[in-house]
Amino acid sequence: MAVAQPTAGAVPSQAPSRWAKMWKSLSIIFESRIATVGMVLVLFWVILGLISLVWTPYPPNASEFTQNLPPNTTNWLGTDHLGRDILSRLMVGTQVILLKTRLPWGGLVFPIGVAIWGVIGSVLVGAFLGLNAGYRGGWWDQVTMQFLDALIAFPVIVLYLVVIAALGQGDLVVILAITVTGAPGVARLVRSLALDIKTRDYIRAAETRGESPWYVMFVEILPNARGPLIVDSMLRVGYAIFAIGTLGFLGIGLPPPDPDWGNMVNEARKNIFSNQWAVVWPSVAIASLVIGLNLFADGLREELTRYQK
Amino acid sequence: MARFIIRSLVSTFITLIIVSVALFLLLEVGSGDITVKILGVFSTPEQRASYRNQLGLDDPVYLRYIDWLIGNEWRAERQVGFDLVTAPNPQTGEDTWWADVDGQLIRWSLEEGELMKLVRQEDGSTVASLADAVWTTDEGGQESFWGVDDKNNAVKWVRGEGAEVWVLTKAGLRKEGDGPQDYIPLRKGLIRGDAGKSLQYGRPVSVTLWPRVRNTLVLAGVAFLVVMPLALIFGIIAGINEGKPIDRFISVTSLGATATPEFVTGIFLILIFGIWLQWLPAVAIFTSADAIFENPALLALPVLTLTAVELGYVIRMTRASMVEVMGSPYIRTAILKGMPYWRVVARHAVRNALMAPITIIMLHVNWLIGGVVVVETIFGYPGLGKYIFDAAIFGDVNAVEAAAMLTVIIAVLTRILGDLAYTFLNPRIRYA
Amino acid sequence: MTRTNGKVPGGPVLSVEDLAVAYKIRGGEIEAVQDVTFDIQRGEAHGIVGESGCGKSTVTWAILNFLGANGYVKRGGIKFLGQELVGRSGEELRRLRGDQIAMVYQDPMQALNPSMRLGDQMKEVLTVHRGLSDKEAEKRCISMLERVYMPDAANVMHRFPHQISGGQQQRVVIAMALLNNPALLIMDEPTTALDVTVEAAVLDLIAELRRDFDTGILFISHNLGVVARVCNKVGVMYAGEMVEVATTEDIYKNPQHPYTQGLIRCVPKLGSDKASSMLYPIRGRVPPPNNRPPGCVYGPRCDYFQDRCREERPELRKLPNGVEVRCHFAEKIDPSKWQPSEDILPPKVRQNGDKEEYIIEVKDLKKYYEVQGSSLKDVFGMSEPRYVKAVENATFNVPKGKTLGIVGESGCGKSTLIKTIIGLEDSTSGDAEFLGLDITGDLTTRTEQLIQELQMVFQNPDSTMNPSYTVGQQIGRPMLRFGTVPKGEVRNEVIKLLNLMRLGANYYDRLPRQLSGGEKQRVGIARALASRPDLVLCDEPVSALDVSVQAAVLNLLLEVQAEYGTTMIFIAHDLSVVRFFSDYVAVMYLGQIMEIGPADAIYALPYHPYTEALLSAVPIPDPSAKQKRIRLEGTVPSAISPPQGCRFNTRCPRRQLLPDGGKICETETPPWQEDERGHRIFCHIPRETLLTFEPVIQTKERAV
Amino acid sequence: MKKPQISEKYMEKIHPAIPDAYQKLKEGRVSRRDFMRFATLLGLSAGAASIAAQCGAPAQPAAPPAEGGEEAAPATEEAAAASGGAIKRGGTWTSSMQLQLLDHPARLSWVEGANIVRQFGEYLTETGPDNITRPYLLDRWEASDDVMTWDLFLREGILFNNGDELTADDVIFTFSEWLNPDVGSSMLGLLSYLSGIQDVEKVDDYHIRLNLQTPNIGVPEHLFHYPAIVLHRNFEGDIIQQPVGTGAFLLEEYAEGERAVFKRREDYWRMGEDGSPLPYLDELIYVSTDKDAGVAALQSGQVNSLYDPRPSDFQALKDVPGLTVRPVSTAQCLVLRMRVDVEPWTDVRVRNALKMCQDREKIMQLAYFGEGDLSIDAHVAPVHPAYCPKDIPAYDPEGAKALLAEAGYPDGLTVTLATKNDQQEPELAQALKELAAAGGFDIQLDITEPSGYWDRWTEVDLGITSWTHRPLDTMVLPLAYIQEAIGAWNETRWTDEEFETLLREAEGTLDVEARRDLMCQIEDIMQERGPIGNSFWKKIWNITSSEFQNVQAHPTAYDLMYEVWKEDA
Repeated sequence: MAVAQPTAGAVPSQAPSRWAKMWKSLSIIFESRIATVGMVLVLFWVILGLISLVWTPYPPNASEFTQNLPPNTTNWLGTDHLGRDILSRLMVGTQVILLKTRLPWGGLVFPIGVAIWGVIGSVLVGAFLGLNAGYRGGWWDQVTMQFLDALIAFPVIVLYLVVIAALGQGDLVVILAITVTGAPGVARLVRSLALDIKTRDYIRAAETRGESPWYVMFVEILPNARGPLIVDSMLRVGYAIFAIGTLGFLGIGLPPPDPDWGNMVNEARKNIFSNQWAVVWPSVAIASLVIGLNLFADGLREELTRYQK
Repeated sequence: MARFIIRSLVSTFITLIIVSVALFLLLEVGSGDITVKILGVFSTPEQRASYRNQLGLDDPVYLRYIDWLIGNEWRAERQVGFDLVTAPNPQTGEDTWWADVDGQLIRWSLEEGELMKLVRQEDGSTVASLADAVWTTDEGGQESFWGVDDKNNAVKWVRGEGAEVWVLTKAGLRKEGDGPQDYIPLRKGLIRGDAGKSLQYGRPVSVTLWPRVRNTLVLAGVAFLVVMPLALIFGIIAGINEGKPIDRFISVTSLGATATPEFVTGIFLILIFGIWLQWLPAVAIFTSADAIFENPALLALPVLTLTAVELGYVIRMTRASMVEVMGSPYIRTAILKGMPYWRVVARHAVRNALMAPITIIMLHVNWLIGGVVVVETIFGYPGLGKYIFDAAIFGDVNAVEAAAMLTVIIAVLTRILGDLAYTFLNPRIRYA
Repeated sequence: MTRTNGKVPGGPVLSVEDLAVAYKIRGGEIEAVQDVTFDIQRGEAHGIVGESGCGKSTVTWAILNFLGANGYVKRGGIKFLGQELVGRSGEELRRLRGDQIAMVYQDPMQALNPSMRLGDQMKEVLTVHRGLSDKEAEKRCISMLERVYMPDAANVMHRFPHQISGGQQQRVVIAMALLNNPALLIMDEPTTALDVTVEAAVLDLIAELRRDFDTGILFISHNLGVVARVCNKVGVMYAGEMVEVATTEDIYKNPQHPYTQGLIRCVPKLGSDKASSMLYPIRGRVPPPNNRPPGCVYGPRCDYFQDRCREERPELRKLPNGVEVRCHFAEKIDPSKWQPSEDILPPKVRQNGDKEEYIIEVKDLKKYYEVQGSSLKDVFGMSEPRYVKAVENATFNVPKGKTLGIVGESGCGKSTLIKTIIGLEDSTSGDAEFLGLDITGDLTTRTEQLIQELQMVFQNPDSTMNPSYTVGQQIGRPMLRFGTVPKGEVRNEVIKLLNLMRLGANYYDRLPRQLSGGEKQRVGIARALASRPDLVLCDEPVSALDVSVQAAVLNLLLEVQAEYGTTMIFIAHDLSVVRFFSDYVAVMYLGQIMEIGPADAIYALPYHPYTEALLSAVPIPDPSAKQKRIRLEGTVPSAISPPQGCRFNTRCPRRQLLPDGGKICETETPPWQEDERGHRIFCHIPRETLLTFEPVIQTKERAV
Repeated sequence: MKKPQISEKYMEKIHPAIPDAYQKLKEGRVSRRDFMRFATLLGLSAGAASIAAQCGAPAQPAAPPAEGGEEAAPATEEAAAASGGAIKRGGTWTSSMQLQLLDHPARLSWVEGANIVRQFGEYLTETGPDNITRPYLLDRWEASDDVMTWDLFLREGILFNNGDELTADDVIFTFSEWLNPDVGSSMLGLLSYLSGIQDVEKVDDYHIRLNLQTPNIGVPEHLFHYPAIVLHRNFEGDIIQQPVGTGAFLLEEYAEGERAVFKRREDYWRMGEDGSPLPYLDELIYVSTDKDAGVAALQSGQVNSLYDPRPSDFQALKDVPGLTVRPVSTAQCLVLRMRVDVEPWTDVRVRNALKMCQDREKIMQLAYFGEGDLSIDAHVAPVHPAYCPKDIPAYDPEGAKALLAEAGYPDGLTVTLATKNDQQEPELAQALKELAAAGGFDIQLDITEPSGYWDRWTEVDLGITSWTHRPLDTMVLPLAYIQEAIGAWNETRWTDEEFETLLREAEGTLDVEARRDLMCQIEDIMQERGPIGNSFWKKIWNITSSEFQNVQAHPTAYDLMYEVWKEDA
């Protein structure tokens, strides 16, 4: 039988390279001005944090300067109530949130920060629960959702407090707390996505191939939930940073000696009468990073929905 | 609709059970040896073990959970053989436990091997006398007696074998002979309002908790009343002007407000209005129990702080919903029916646009409570949030449990309200 | 009930001239519609047909000046009753909308406000535009609802949209549009979302209203048959341009534009089958608005393409016979001399041997679903369980290499039936065997081999492929999973299949979003074939496709069947397609097979009364055909408590033929009446009586 | 002002040692402060002692070892000057202080509670902000020469707020509560020289005699220990239910965790400068907030004072207009303690090397904003009466290095320093870490929650432990540095025979000068071979709105409110 090329389908047959593909998926970010602004904000802090791994203007914990200096040429952002350089502390403060996790054993350090691990945790747990609830439905769904409802009923901060009251402080506890508080939201999202996606014909196709439920959930459904999931994760990292800041402010966040933005605000607020800058900078840091992630997520979401249309 | 509501009630009930189990496991079981917290770090293992027995901590977990949730005098009554009742302590008004023996309220104590009977008088004092022969002999030939001691426990004494126990007096631990062999610390259980004693304040949790709950309800309620209309109005305005400057302005401002943590907003509000300008009270100093009613200005900054954060969130929700609704076919229908714009917005769009946010807003009461914890801490506002925070920091397990349970109940109740509002707004459910 | 609006009669209600609509997008703008010109007279129904993406709807939005924030009328004019609409103020337009110009939409459920009572939604049209009091408005609304044959009209006023059926919703929308007796009624695919019998009733209503109200109607549809039934004039749109405007008669009998001709050749005629007729798809696809070819937009797909077509854009011109057409060579084209080019040539249908070896045998198959009620008892699980009887006693066989078509309206259980067969659901009772193997259980009870033998092709091209994986991965997966092809060979095998689907090897690495609907559907077919199944179940594989693509996919399926001798079960709601494609046909209603037999027997006397009603409802793209008008009353009963006796008895238009007005239909299950060819009818009315009916459709060529 | 005269005879009558001390004062061998302390210790009423001191002292007392004395003096003078002016009555004083459960005053274990009870109850004696103890409800006391018998003479005519007069019965009831193990008062341990209530003898209605089992010089101080409020004889165990006391205010409301409200009492026994009964203020309100909120409230003027401000609070408040900061030196410190039974701290050279790494000035600056008094490496503070002034050791990292090398660690030493993140320990630890690096110590920090540290404070090898203020040197050293205390509070396991002998001697020595001689040796031993480093003594601050006059800063953060008055704003 003669095979004819449909004219409209005549596209250069050169398969795009992996890099080109990656660039293409990244380019979606630059399509949106909002997402670009957001990414720049986030990258700003990531880069600052990376720099701080090898260099900071001054040692972050060393009280080398006069206390409570306003911004000046030596200390660009001023000094805090113990005469420490605020810029250095801010830079290092990025690390625990975004770049490293301190394990309680022998001062071991693990790459990637507490906020991100927490979100990864909630995405893993939430995706697992949400996929099962959404795809399997019935009994699975009832039990899972009931359980998640119970978790959601906890005011988040209260849940943090309970977890921390029970387990004490530490990077891992904060990660656990973020995971526990974030998982129900992710699960609900993934569940609703799974409920939608599972009505698609390609799921029927997989089922009629006799694929196992695990295959259907993780290979067929999950990849198609990634768009909203990535957007949601961005927002969640924002929440997590917000929450870590709040915990730090309450004095039950990430343990010392690394500076913690929330704790910096807490310590500086007592001296706010004489030195507002020391409160302003970490506040701006938290807010800008959270705003950055929000904008990034918003822009990404807009682009993704546009893309789907 | 009935089905919807009943489902939601049943689900709420199950939720509360799960939450209570989780709380109990986390705090009572998960948080390590509570006796260390009570007896202090200088206590010895022997003292802790004795005290664990007195607190009933050696019982299986499920039994402790039941005791904690619904009380245990019914369990103790089977051992003691009399009804167990409470009567107030004439001085403190706190409940004390007694056995009701033919109308007489009685406790026992073992002194020098002799069982003494303490009969409660009208005025609350007790008269001691030697108890009659009450020992019963079990199969092992052991003579024992179950009764109520003077520390609100149902206890088992064994004749001639007074145990050596470490008793926690207000003065600290003291070793006593003549102690009981087994304890059931009597309590009514959480659902009957007995949350145990606060380890921090030493008073029953229920006594210290309620004024705090009232204060928080006032704070959160006022914040809610401020946030809701404003947020819905701004959200709707932004939503119907999608993409226009006013939308950009509202969206950016609300994003900024949402992304700025409560503690930052709060601190600067304190600095500006409380300390620099001195227009408003910087922190919530309750010089009397009804301070918020006598001086409502105390609420101003906490409410403003809560508003700033919550407002942004709800505006964003409402806006998104409004945008979606405004793009829906039935709005197109309404416009193409030639309805004036404001009629379209007011009659066709708003109601549908509020459906989604209202449920989410009600779910968001959790966040509000979370925000309340922070706000109350910043402003020193004596409410539930600060109560939980202080209790958690102190390790006041009983208080954390009760207060956390209460927040969950509040959250769940608002969720039901949200469901009801949704039902009301959505005829698809109302007439299903 | 006629009323004039004090407007000068005579002139066109609507006059669109050289309309061009553009949408601003990032980095430029797109002209979605160019140079559209047509007039609508009072009492005239002017249809616009065309495939999706042709700009039909954009024209309607332009008329209503509802183009969104980024759309605008770039050129041309729209005159309504002689007045220019373009450039009018929002307030002036608002006064016209809903009053002088009304609109009916594709999906009535979406178009009605879910949280407002229907009465309120209707009344406001009167109170706002006419300043009527609430009471008067209510009265008018009720009478208008009665006018559109809405049962229980006064009550409906107090209901919410979700409380009435789709057909009733559309009646409400139509009533609402007519309340102010508009001069122009715009209908955008008003029946597309409706079942065929409901559609027929609504179309009847529209035709009737057009006569009675003397309204000019602009009727948009992709379905040539629907347009033929309603309109007296038709414009054909292609790629944002009006390529032909003519009377309905002319369009169908004497199409002038190659595109119109192509469209008509794509559609199977009701009653034609694969053995006796052929479908000729139009090659290629509609170009996207930002990538239209220079010159004639249809050029790349046209069989008569010449250099001039590339260089010069044809104008819409009036031919001597009054037909307006946008083609340089309209006069020179004789459609009767048309020969298909090789790339669209349909396969020869090979007649598989007459040996009737059944590949699948189903007997008394039942599928019930348990449902939860909404009463208190139900919530606590204390009431008797209730069931949706989705499939009741289905019995049929399919011979190897043949196709069984299943038709029926939505909710008739046809999808459940094939889901049960393929194992997505287990059956409640009955027997089903595939090559002697039991298939009553669901997939978990089946062996790999059995699973591999049964595959499925799905309806929606947009959801048939997983957006996350490439074409190659998705076609290759069944091969890997069932090990039908050694790992190293998979790529080659996939490319072979792609070639069979007339897709090149370069499709291997494409993602679904880079494919058109037809291409996706082909990939879906390739994936179903990848495990080399003996039985392929096709669930409405072409119903979401444009007609030109539909023809190509149908041809492809025929080719596959010819190539592999695959047996197929083919579900569709389009009776023409089923008739064309199938060897055997089953007609289902409310979970029950009503009639089954060889395809030609179903479409000829004797009919089951339901089949008869279905056939009489089919819109036929032939204005000259005479079609019997049988309309079903009421709505489909609930499958939870289907009527006793014959399930069709509540709506059967023929039961009066039986004694006692068909009392027996309510009490006794009908018998199967079977003839020697295996044509079975599930009806109390004797076959002999059924044979005395008139054929439903009579065309010049044949009677159906 | 005419100098009042007091005869030496009168002094002799009180205690034979007083004239001797007075002589020393006149010769300038003791400071006025030391004399006051000594004289009142032996029963001379504070007023009389103060008069005597004014008579006897040369123009300026010999330089007191601590700045605290100097700063305290102007404060009192300022108060005195102000009191000469127009005292205003009325007004409300509000303070931020955390309030916990309060029932039996004798059982108090937290100063906040004592600050509540002190407003409506009183003590037999009073140790003033100047660290001098004077009779209070007592008219005077007399101690026998062997300090085995103490006669307490009660002031007559003092009324409880329920109208009853204060008599020996009330005092004896109070003693019986202290000595009853069931009550669980910390007084029981303090009064270890009384075997039971039988040792408390009522001589007449206003005369109580204490028959000590062992000699003790600290009785007057002990009677001002914060749980030692004098109770009414009918007291039943809950002071909130039964707020009966002799004090100048009446308890209106007490809610733990919330607030306490007091109103002035009309018939209080002490008279103000204007001749009417004290107090001057109408109302006291304590609001239970945490410190951070308290700071903000003080900054904004919502409260007038803040209980025991932390150094960071002091930093935040010191420049706020409208607030007066009154610092006071204390014997609170953060002890760098080394366990001498664990390597490498068994080697005195290693211990001394680490001590040499203390740049005390810098540590005090970093950990305490310089708001303290530099210390030697001994647990004896300049505010202690018998403190023997010594030079502050210099920072000597090179010396430390050499010493380490000598001890067998030429390449330095890695050690783990444990402490809690409570007061200023983390800052101190951080500062020490950096300073000691130059001396060859690589210090790893192990900082935990307070409870985490208190779980193991006696067990860690190297740690920083916070020690509270005790008015007498002889009250703290036996707690932590003798053989007997091993297993209890001897966290370092350090014992030294010579040290212990000297300490025992000091405990039985009344004469301050003699005790100072002993202390000189004790301090030397601790510096030379002791187990602790100690960089500075903390100061604390009383921070109160400036319109309040006559405010006294007390080293244990007691709120003494009776004579405070408020200027018109």
